[in-house]
Amino acid sequence: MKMRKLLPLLGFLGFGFAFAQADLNAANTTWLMVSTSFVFLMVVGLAFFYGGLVRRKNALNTMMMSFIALGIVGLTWAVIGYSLAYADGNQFLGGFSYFMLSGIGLDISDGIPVLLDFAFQGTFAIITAALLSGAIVERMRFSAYMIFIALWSVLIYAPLAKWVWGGGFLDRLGAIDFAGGTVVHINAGIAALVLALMLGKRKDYGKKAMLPHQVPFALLGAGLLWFGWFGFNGGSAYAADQFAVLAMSNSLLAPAAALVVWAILDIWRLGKVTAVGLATAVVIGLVGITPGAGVVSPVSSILIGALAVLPSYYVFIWRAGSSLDDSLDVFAAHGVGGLSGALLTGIFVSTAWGGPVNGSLSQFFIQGLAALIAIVYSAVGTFIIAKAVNLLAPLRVEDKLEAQGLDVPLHGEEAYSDGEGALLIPVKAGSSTSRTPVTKPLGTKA
Amino acid sequence: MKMRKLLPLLGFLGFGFAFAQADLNAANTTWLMVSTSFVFLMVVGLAFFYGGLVRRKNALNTMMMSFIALGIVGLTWAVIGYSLAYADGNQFLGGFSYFMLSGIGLDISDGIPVLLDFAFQGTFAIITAALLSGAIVERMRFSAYMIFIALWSVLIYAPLAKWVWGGGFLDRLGAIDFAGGTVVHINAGIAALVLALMLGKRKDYGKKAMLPHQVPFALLGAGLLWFGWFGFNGGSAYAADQFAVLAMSNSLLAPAAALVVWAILDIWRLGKVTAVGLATAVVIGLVGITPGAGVVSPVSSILIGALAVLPSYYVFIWRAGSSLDDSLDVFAAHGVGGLSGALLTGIFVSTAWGGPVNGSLSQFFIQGLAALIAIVYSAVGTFIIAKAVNLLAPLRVEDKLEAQGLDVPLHGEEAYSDGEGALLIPVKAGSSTSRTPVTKPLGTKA
Amino acid sequence: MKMRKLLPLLGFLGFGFAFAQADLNAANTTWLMVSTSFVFLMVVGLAFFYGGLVRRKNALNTMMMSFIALGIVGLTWAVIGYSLAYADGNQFLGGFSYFMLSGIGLDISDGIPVLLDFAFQGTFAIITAALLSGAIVERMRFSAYMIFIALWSVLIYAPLAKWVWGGGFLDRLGAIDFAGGTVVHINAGIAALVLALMLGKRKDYGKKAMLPHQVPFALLGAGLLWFGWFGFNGGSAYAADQFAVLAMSNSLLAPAAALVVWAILDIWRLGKVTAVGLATAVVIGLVGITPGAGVVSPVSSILIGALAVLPSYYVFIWRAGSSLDDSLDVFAAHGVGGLSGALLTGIFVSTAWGGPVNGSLSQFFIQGLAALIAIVYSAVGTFIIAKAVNLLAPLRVEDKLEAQGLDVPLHGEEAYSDGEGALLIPVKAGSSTSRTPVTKPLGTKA
Amino acid sequence: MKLVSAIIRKEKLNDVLTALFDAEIYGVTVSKVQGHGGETEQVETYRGATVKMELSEKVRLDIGVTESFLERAVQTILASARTGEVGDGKVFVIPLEKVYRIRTGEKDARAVTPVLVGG
Amino acid sequence: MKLVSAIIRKEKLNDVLTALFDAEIYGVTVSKVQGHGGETEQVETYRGATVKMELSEKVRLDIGVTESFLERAVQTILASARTGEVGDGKVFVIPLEKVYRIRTGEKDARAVTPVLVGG
Amino acid sequence: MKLVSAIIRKEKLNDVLTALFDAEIYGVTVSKVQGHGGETEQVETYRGATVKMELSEKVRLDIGVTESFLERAVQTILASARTGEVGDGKVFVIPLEKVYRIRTGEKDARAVTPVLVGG
Ligand SMILES: Nc1ncnc2c1ncn2[C@@H]1O[C@H](COP(=O)(O)OP(=O)(O)O)[C@@H](O)[C@H]1O
Ligand SMILES: Nc1ncnc2c1ncn2[C@@H]1O[C@H](COP(=O)(O)OP(=O)(O)O)[C@@H](O)[C@H]1O
Ligand SMILES: Nc1ncnc2c1ncn2[C@@H]1O[C@H](COP(=O)(O)OP(=O)(O)O)[C@@H](O)[C@H]1O
Repeated sequence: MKMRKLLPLLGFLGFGFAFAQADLNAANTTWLMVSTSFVFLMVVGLAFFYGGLVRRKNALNTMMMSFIALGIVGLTWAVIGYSLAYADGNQFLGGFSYFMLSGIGLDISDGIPVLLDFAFQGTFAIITAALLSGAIVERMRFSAYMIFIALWSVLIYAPLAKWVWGGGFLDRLGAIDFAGGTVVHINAGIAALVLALMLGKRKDYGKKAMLPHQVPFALLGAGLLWFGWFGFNGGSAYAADQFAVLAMSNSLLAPAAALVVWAILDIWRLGKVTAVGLATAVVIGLVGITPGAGVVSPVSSILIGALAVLPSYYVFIWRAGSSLDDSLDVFAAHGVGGLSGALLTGIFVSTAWGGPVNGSLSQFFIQGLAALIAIVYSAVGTFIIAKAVNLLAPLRVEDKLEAQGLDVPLHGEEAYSDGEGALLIPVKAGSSTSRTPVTKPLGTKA
Repeated sequence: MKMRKLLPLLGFLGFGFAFAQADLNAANTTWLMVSTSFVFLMVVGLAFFYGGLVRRKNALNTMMMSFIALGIVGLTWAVIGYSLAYADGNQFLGGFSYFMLSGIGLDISDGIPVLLDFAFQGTFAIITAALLSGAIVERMRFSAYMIFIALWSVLIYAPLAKWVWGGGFLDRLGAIDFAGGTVVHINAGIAALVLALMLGKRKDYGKKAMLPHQVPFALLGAGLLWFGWFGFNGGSAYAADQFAVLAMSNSLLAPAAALVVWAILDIWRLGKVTAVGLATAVVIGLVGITPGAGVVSPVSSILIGALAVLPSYYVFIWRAGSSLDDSLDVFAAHGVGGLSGALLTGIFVSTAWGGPVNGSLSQFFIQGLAALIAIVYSAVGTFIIAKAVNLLAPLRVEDKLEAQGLDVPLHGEEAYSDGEGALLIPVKAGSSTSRTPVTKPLGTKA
Repeated sequence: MKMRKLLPLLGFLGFGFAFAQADLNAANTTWLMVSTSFVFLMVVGLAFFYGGLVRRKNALNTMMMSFIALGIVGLTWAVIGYSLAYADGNQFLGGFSYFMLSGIGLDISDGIPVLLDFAFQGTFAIITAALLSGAIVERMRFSAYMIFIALWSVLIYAPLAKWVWGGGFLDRLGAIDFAGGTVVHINAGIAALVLALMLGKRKDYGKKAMLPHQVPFALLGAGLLWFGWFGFNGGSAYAADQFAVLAMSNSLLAPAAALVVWAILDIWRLGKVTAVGLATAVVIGLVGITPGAGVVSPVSSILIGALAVLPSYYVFIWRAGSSLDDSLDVFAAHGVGGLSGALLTGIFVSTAWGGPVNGSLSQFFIQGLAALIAIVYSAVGTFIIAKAVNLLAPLRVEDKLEAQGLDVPLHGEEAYSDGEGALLIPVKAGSSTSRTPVTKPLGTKA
Repeated sequence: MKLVSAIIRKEKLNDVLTALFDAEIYGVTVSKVQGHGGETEQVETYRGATVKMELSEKVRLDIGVTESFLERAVQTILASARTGEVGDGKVFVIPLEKVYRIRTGEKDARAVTPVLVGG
Repeated sequence: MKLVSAIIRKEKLNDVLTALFDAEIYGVTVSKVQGHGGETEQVETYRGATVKMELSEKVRLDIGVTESFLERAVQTILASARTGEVGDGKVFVIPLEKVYRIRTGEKDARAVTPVLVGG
Repeated sequence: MKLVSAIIRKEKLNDVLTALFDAEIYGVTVSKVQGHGGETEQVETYRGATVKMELSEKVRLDIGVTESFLERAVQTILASARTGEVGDGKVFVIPLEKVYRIRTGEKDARAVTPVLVGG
């Protein structure tokens, strides 16, 4: 790792410097590398947030839905997603010039290596896909999920990113989405809703209590999400400047306000503050501030955090009593929270805090219009993709597996294990193991 | 998130730049944003450190005490705490000019946005409040705790921050507290002691074994605390310079030494190294190096880490056999460790390593005097606030709830759940649920 | 923490600035401080990766092996390791001029404080030692382990670091090891193999099923390792430039490819994707890209991630059926993966992406030769050290303790505890407790 | 007095409990157990090692009943715990010599009649 | 020989064990169970869904005793496990046909007399 | 019919299960328990507090058998669970009045003969 320091010694003096264009801004680059890492960590956080809230028998399956998104969407983003979102093209879709990362070298744009833009944006694509898994846990077939997010990240996420951030038509409309309220949260929330409706509810839904098996994991997840969100919102300033600081600081205040408001609502309604509630409040506060993070004042961010909780809170309660099994409430948290945030941004955006305009009724409507377009596109697109995937691999597992829990039948593992009563089946070293190990009559010595 | 790049396109060209005063130091700003995020993560780490050490039936209650501090102290800091600590005022208290963040825009001071100073300092206020919860777990009423930390963060923490860091009289006295040994650790440790005495011991204390329910969580917490502490100490240099590096590197060495010394003491006393012991040693090493992190040599930091363990180690043993139920030993770790660190800083501080003076007996006494003042203020103030809160809401839960564990009665949740034998009570969709759900005679169909 | 801001006030105006040599690069320093913190966090991640994969009765022992490395190797690195690796000396060993950190002040070298180089490199030494613990879990005596890693980090790790990075003979040979494929991974993998062979297999190995007790911990560990690896590889550029970005972005892509390839192999072989498999794939992808992270193109990194999985995958399967109890497959993941990565780097390295040469057969052989030398040195050295340690303290615990699990007998603690049936033994306050508490006849009141 | 000890499927616990309550049997003690019978066992794989899970999760119910309630208890369980697939479990009937209610020291029949609270 | 099987409150386990040891009853097997009786059950809430916990945590003690120790064992448990509030639990006395000590193969009375180690 | 209820060492479970299967006894229910007998108990230490673990982890096997299988079941367990050190556990034989197979409602002997699947 000290190699670079020794380049001169090794005789290729000056080589490294040949690349170092004058315009690289090292501080901004550092901040964006950090932010990319932070957003990455949100995916791990999400795995625990979701994984802790499901039942023990589905814990691994749920966590793996986030982890596998790192692999699948990481690759689809490299192959084509980034190109569709950010390569030159028209107002509706980027071009193919970045296909397979071609044309992306070590060049700098606006002080930052383009490759870093690719990586930073890639983590957004990944987490958006992972977010929607919350709606379909405990019953979606893992293979169908893998195919679905591969397609969805290319066909739904990338175009929306183009429209809003890549100089597309929603951008030109004047819609403000600082860090992804529409592209990430409304989008994921709506897709989650559509998927939940298409898959139908879990067999036990509304009949049995399905309690979170490890609430501490949900708290860990919420903590890592909040931490990572400093990069999500702060990094979206694309510079280590006041706006990054504003976005970061607002990402501290909005969820703080959301926490307190949720606690008050909980006390008022139940007489007690719940832990799952607090974890949820954090997420809603962060979702709410996302679209306006770098363009509203700190006091506005407190208000946004506080106000965004209200509609979501009641959607949560309504949902739990309804027949809509959006299992981990992706719609209530990200869809509704994202919409609240988008609209409130239209009101609170301020030029004194770096916003392109001041809040106004017309901006409010522009925000709403952009959200609406995203909602329609996301809903219709998700529906079509899910229908298509269903032809390849049924979206839903058989009822028997659902009752048994997905970890053992789909992944051959248990999240927590004692090993008691598990017998080792010897595999001859070097031999290729058979796909379906023979089950021997009990009592027969292996 | 690419919006900022597109600002020119949108016709408000140059707008962003209008804000970017020449004096913003992007690298320092990056480092401080990172540090703020790191200190934030310490709160999550603390939730797990404490949560893992309590009994299973109180795991959520304990973790929530850290999480809710993010909300409550986050807000009190924005409303008035930061103003009392850092707005112009006299030697004893800041002014009200930053009340509700008024007057804080996007301006830069010393190369860093003031808002970032607010956020960074805010994370310190939050973790200090959360720290003291370790003394009163498993028996303090959650609502009383919430009110307590709101008041305490404003009335105790903010003035102390003013005195030591805000140009207050302890600062002028010449006391050195690089990153918060006195303001954070001694303060939290003493407040914890007072609260533990006021609340009294748990009913089972000294009678039953109360074992940590998840030691791995305590290790995770210690790991995250250590990680975050690089920002806590490193960020306190307020620049990405040699002193930040010194503080950070010392924060690696001191706990390393503490770990090894603790392991040796454990082997000598018990013949075995304990995991909870190692987690504790990490914290003490970090507490010990905090006041001197950026002003002592690396070798001194090793000595400080090693020496700070000794008094704390014996206070731990004494405490466990005493009738003082400072349940998670906040006093031994933070109070005693903080005092050791403050005094040792007086000895090891060196101008060759950026210190304002060289270590001396007189500096030792100045350190002691400042600590003493902090101790008295913290003790008396904590006592008065706790008495006052007790009038509003009794500090302690009823014995029956304590025996049952606080998670279910206070929060309506269990940390770990199988859902076996839990029956769902259907809630009519849309209806507002009653505060006290009716318990139906068993066997009656719902 | 605001002290530095106030220095002028306190009358030592300009003092701080005296240190700030003109050549400190604040952005690079920030990035390296962040990277150091990230690599630190990998150790915590490793504790959970390994800890989750062992049986419940050995969870703490396994985790402590990583934590104690932070203490022990942290100190050996400060005392002598860094000096042997990086102080002036000959081609084979550094000198003693940095012994006990002497001669290291606040000076800057290549824009970065030397102390930061010390800290960054220190985290590498720590994690390398911790990595090898995976081979000997559930049976190695903790005290022997502590002595072993102290010696090993000085006698094996430091010289290898010298050879490859410190201007030593492997460096001059032209071997490329951007971030530690040979020094860290091959080295740890081979040492693990030797130790596993020397200790022999666990009594239950090949007889009973030994299932991972907490797969979510393994996923958390893999997530933290991946996150930290951005600093491991990105920081190894020693600057916040395009090469850091390249290394970081490649560290996102290679494991993404590894994840997908592993999932495909799993589906093909077992019909199901496993969670432990995914966690393992992440590690292999990262190990594979490590030696070439900053010198190969993003597309090459995808290929490296994909290809590196193949040999490791089959070594895993072979190993599980063999009598080699490298319990957590350190050899398959780090040894084989590291070798694959080193060789593939020889093929894919490209001057267009900052590499010193372009990939060629001769570079391939240079890589292989360097790896071979490292393998021989690591193997022989590990063997000798382990033999020596064995004289002092037997490497292996007694069979009875192994059956019981190491947590209780070696550490006096359980990872998870209910406290049911645990009786408190009162310790007279202040008294020094006896080393071996007297076991009283049952039924006798204490 | 008899002790009815039933091994049932985990996922049937809710149904069985509801059925018992409907049959006015309120006192019951539940424990998590693992069973081995004629069920196909699961196969799991961990990085190359293949493992056969001989035991599958079950739940045991223990119900102390008077002779007059015995048949009702057994039949309720048999009916509500059945799925028809191998692995449904067993019901054991064990003689009881004495039953005490700890709270009052009451014996036998009086010891198993529950007192409803909050109803 | 009898098997005394007692369901008690979790928080009473410590007291009961101590009382048993004082009564010179050293051999005992403990298991975690969940009970349903006349206790008020808990209500929990998870994001809108309200849930009634029908079962509360209990502990079961199983003690194999000779006839001569039976009364002592039962009375000790009854005395030490009582709080007086609903939910204290039950004691069942089950006939035992045979008891073996695995270590030695000894039977019945000889099988349940503990051998003290380390005393 | 008898219920053979054996408390054994946790680490012996695998051996005992294998031995039972070899003896053609396939139906068995296993539960995790904690035992107190004559074993030396563990001492643990948490930051100054020293704690004596009175209970050590054991496993209980419950096997419903017909009279003709009783001796075989008991002897198999006695043989395979023995280590010879204090703490090996006990075997209790409890009379059973009735056994039902939930799936079919079959009784007694017919209820405990396992049906092999996938063999
Ligand atoms: N002889 C037995 N003694 C104790 N428990 C048994 C016995 N046979 C079966 N069981 C329990 O009943 C469960 C189901 O029994 P099994 O024979 O597989 O199904 P079925 O009764 O439907 O034929 C097993 O998992 C085990 O817990
Ligand atoms: N008939 C029964 N059979 C088995 N266990 C019972 C029975 N009745 C009660 N229990 C157990 O005893 C516990 C307390 O019993 P309960 O009737 O609620 O209290 P009390 O005995 O004080 O009236 C229950 O939680 C359950 O575990
Ligand atoms: N009288 C008893 N009743 C119920 N269980 C017992 C009894 N005595 C011992 N046990 C169980 O058997 C285990 C081992 O018994 P112990 O007496 O220590 O060993 P040994 O049988 O080898 O002398 C204990 O841990 C406990 O679980």
